[in-house]
Amino acid sequence: MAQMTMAKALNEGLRRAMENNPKVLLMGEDIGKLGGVFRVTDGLQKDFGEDRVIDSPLAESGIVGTAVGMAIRGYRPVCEIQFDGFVYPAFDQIVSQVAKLHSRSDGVYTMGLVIRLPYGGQIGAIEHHSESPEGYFAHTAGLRVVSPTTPNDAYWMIQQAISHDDPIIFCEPKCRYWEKGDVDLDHPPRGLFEANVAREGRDVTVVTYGPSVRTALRAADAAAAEGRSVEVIDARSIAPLDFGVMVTSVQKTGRLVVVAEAPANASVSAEIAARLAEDCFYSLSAPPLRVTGYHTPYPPSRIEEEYLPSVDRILDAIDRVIGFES
Amino acid sequence: MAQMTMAKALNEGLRRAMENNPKVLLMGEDIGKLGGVFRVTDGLQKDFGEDRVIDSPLAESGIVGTAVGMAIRGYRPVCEIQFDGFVYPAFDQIVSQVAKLHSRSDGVYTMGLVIRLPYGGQIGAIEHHSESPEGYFAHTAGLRVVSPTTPNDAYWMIQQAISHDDPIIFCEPKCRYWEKGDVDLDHPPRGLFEANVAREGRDVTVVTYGPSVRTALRAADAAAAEGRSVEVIDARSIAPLDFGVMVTSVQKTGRLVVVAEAPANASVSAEIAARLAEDCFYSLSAPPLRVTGYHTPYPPSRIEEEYLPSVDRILDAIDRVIGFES
Amino acid sequence: MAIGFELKGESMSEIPLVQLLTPEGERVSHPDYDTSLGRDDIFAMWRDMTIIRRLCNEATSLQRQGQLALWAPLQGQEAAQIGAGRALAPNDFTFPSYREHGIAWCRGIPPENWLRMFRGVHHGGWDPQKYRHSVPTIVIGNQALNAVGYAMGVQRDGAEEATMVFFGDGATSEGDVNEAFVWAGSFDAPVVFFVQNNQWAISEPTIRQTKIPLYRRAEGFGFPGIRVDGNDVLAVYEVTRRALAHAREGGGPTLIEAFTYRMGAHTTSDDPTRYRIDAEVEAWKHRDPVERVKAYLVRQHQVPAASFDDVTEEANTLAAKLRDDVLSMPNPEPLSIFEHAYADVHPLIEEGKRDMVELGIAGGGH
Amino acid sequence: MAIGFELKGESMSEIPLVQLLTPEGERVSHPDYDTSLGRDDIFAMWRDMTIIRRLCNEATSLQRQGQLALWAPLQGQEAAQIGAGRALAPNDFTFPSYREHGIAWCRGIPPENWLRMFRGVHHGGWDPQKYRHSVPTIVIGNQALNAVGYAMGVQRDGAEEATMVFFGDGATSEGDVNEAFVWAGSFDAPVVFFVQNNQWAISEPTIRQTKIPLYRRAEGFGFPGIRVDGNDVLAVYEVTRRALAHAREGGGPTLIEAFTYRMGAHTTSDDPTRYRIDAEVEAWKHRDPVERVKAYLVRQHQVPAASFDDVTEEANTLAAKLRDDVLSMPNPEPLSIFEHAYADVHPLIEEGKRDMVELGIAGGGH
Ligand SMILES: Cc1ncc(C[n+]2csc(CCOP(=O)(O)OP(=O)(O)O)c2C)c(N)n1
Ligand SMILES: Cc1ncc(C[n+]2csc(CCOP(=O)(O)OP(=O)(O)O)c2C)c(N)n1
Ligand SMILES: [Mg+2]
Ligand SMILES: [Mg+2]
Repeated sequence: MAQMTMAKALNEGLRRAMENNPKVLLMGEDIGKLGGVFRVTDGLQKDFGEDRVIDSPLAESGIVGTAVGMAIRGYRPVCEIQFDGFVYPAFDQIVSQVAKLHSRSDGVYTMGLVIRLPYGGQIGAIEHHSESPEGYFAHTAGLRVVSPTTPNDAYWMIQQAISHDDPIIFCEPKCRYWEKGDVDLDHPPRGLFEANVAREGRDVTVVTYGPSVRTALRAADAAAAEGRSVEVIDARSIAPLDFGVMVTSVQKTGRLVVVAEAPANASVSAEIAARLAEDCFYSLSAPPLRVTGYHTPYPPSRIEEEYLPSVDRILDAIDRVIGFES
Repeated sequence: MAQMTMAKALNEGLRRAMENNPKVLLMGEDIGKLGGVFRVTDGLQKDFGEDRVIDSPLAESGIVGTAVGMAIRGYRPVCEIQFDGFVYPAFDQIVSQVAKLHSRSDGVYTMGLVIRLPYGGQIGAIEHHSESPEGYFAHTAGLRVVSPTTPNDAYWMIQQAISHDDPIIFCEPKCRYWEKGDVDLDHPPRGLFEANVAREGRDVTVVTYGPSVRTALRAADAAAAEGRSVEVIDARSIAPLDFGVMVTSVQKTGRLVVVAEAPANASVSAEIAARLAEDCFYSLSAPPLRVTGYHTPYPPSRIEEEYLPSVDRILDAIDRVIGFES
Repeated sequence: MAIGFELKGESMSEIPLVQLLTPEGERVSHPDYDTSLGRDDIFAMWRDMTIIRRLCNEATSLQRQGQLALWAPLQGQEAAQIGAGRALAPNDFTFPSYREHGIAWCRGIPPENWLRMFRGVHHGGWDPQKYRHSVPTIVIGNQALNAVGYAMGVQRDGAEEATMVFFGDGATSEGDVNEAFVWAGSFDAPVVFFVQNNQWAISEPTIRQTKIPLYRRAEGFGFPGIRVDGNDVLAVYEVTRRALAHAREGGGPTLIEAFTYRMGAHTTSDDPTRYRIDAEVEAWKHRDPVERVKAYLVRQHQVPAASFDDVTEEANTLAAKLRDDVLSMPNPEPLSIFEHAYADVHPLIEEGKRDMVELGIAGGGH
Repeated sequence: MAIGFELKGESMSEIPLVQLLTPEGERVSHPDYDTSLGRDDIFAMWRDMTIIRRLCNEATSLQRQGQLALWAPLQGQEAAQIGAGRALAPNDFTFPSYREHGIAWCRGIPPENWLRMFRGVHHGGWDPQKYRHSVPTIVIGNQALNAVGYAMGVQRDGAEEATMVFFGDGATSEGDVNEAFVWAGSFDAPVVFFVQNNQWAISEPTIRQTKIPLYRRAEGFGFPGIRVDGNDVLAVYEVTRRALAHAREGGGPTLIEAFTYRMGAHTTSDDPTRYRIDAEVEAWKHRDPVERVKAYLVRQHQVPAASFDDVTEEANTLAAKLRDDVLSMPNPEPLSIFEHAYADVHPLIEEGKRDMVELGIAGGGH
């Protein structure tokens, strides 16, 4: 067991992956000497050299597009996109090549690349630095999307993602980079695509992931003070979703609140609600509710708190699913 | 009333919009002399000149990115993206500029541009020519997404979209370009963002849009032969969705099947199911089901029929929502 | 050589273009390039060009007969593709777009494999690692970055291999292609960019993409560009060979502009009469890439008519076989939709398969 | 002039660079460019530079004190921005990235408006049509295409206006910037691309983006590029003025590379000691853009010390006002989140507003 921040846990996880497999390469803007703007790659270029930790020119399609070629050549590139809002220039390569080349080549090409994406809000940043693009990738067949929320998950999930043969969008909740936690350096907590019951409860199931998990846990604390027992599920894998864990929970509680920072429309939270409405139709005693960012561009940071799912908004939804009658 | 194909109706709608407003410009690949690969812009360059019907260099970010600048200058650009699968190079401009500049400029910039997107399958095409990217845009706050399914809708909706002040992704179900229908040249059938009950029914509500509307109507015919009365709703506006019409229908039928070509995960069909599960919770006597393309890259055309929502698959879902008991 | 194609401010005749064989089949000298190829080599290239032209025609007629969904003919570009394809070393890796049937031929890929995509039974069609020729890329320009990444992998392996990527004049406007130039320049990647400037991107003339010759694009990214007569197989071969060797030896990237012409339609769906005049096509007929080699072989090397006839015969046989192969090409199994969507198990894939089986769709063709 | 920055195969001294005023403040002649500016004009530019430097410092300290979320300093780039900004005609339209405080100053935008984005109260900060200066663009390179589109609109209006777009050396690697070059070349758009090559894109030196001088990128797209000493306000002014006039007169685009240096951190979040050495920064101090003008004004025009002092005073006053403005800047109303998301009514916006009001969030600040 070691205590470290999530940023450091990712750093250690990357280091271990690079030690274990010489084909693992890192690519991205400012990941070398600077160690990335969040220092997640700190020291790695020094130790593994410029050929394995590649400071790229400033173009995201270039980063992902060349990573695809390296994957074809047998490498395992891990791309860093500096912030969520800068992944869109790479969208075409991700959707048209990364997601489809394994299939187009009849399985000959292994697109085992990882695209690391610091995402989500709550850090008081300027525009384009707080977005939640995971829904775009979850919707894209051929991709997988995961998001750790603790240092331990971060340490293990990055390694699991790198050794996985499918392309993975690795969404890092940047608001949690600096939070410390225990990391078990010997045993992974669970499989990469398994959800985690972050807190057990009886009355309501809150399903969430990434930056909202902390908020949901705080809301569960507050609800407990009012005598309400809230189960919080950290999806961990955003695509595919681990519905087994969620169905079990909703069958128990009969009530569902889905929480995410991304706007609700045609989103991952919509998927969770729709699927559980289908799979738990007779277990649900209230409509599944969603608490998400509003359907607007991410606002200036001085009002991001009002935009994001807050403890209050989650508690309100919990009240509503519990109080639902008519 | 005039009889014409949807392609021709779009052509006439564009012509009328250009006649009514000298600020309307068309931009895209091969839209001039060739008239577009679907001939939707046929003859327009000849009549309106090269300054208003602009054959662009071959780059989609360029098309949309320059259209943004033209909109800032006060023009009303209508961009043609040649096929659905080629919109992704423009994704960044669409998400980061088109969707956000009205807001970023405090409403000073009018982003009244239209991006025409022939989309969907059923035409036996090679890869990237049959995709359904509408979900990406529906998820993006700041955009609107519409899709006509008849020549009359096409004729009117393209004009309504061009005169609307928000950016609109105009999804044209290319499998229906060559189908003829009546066009009322004097009166629009309804508002741009209003759903249409394409067929009335009592037992089940099928909500769909774009290329699947025809399939759903065929399924409704087949179901009628078996004594089942299926209401088919053509959403027309994919974002925002006109839930009023849908809720009324589901309250009547108590059963919902959502049909779309796009894979279900984190999609527009997920949104429809999730929202109606919430808004019609006590009206629903069966779980909302979705019939969509599978969660794979769009397959080679020789097996696209097996991939897409077919009459059989829709009938199966109708059977299931009607037969639902346990 | 004057090609009669006017670029803003400079006529073609002023633009340096490597040519070793005139349209009339005269061997001409060039200050920087000579050819080491003998009669047999040149005859072999004529054979290649003759065969791919014949196969391409067969594909066009298969499309007309409803056996293919689409076909993208290469007529006019045989010398560009055979010259480039024959310059490759076996270990070099190539990234095509969708029209590089001649490269596929040089890489040894069975012709019926090229047609699988156009018949709609597959998005790829061959084993890209086995033939060292990547699957087709339809999204214009994407493969340029993939190729540079591959070349950077080669660099890291310390291997003496070159990577070559093919795209069209239209593609040079895409951001991806220009980013590929940035990367190649920045990392001295062992890659050769081979642009077939066939004068058209569907209906748009090259001048819509650039007002100056395309090969000059490279200068601004810090590596050499060169224009070669794309209808001269000898020149294309020599220019490409040198660029590939340069790449293998660590000299970095080169952009080769093969100045050629798309004699046919963009694809079988296209109607070129809407945007170009017959006279232009006629003018280019006089620069036919296959005829000039034949003229040269006859005049210079006294190759007898029978040798040519044998190849024509061979080409017909191959075309007949191609037709048979296409006609007997089975539709994919419906369940194959799920096969390689992911490398590892995925719940939505399992669900889709179950759905298909339960619905009774899976199991039969259609 | 030797700047001691080695590019592959060519040292800076061999690269043509327009300079009219040496780092020591000596007026030097240039075969193509002269200056018509007199003492008052030049003094006015020194004043501009002094003020924006002072305001920029104030912003940095406001950030340190927690009053701004972030700040992107322009230190070192004053001449590039004032030279360019003062060359503009009132009707020209400009597209900035996020560091063009000097251009905003020249366009008459109140300094507190520049800081709204950095305080986190707005994503824009001013009326872009009123000041003819677009809102900031953070996604690197996007605005280049927007500017070209705007310029094409100007063309269609038959107006004699130029469009100028600003971006950094790093931005030149993005596909969008290169597509903007394609469009500008293809349509002869009346646009001036102004790249401030400040040697760094956060931690990456320019050589990671290109091994040859950036201004040469333009050649390959068919329009002129020129490198100017970006720390020489006279040279920047003249070069920009000519390029803008060229654009207005229908001459098409120009790429101006202002060769300069980012003296400070990339932003207040950055730690440049991780990637660059002090000696480099020291070397550039000797080429300070503000000092050389002062030296020139003193030596050549005998401007008295009091005149300089007056401006320093004025700058301090403006800085104090900026501080006051920032400190009294209110947080936006929560409901403003919904205000301009769409131009027309949208059900999800109405729903969001209702939600916020019901939850009791709307109405108060926080
Ligand atoms: C990103 C993208 N946009 C548009 C298309 C549609 N399209 C297919 S081929 C083509 C023209 C390509 O021209 P060029 O690059 O010159 O190649 P050529 O077909 O002449 O060989 C276009 C526009 C596409 N396939 N991909
Ligand atoms: C598309 C995109 N990718 C990454 C970033 C993060 N980023 C912000 S500034 C910057 C460096 C820009 O360098 P340059 O273009 O030279 O401009 P400078 O900051 O030096 O003025 C980066 C990588 C971004 N804003 N947008
Ligand atoms: Mg071409
Ligand atoms: Mg810079």
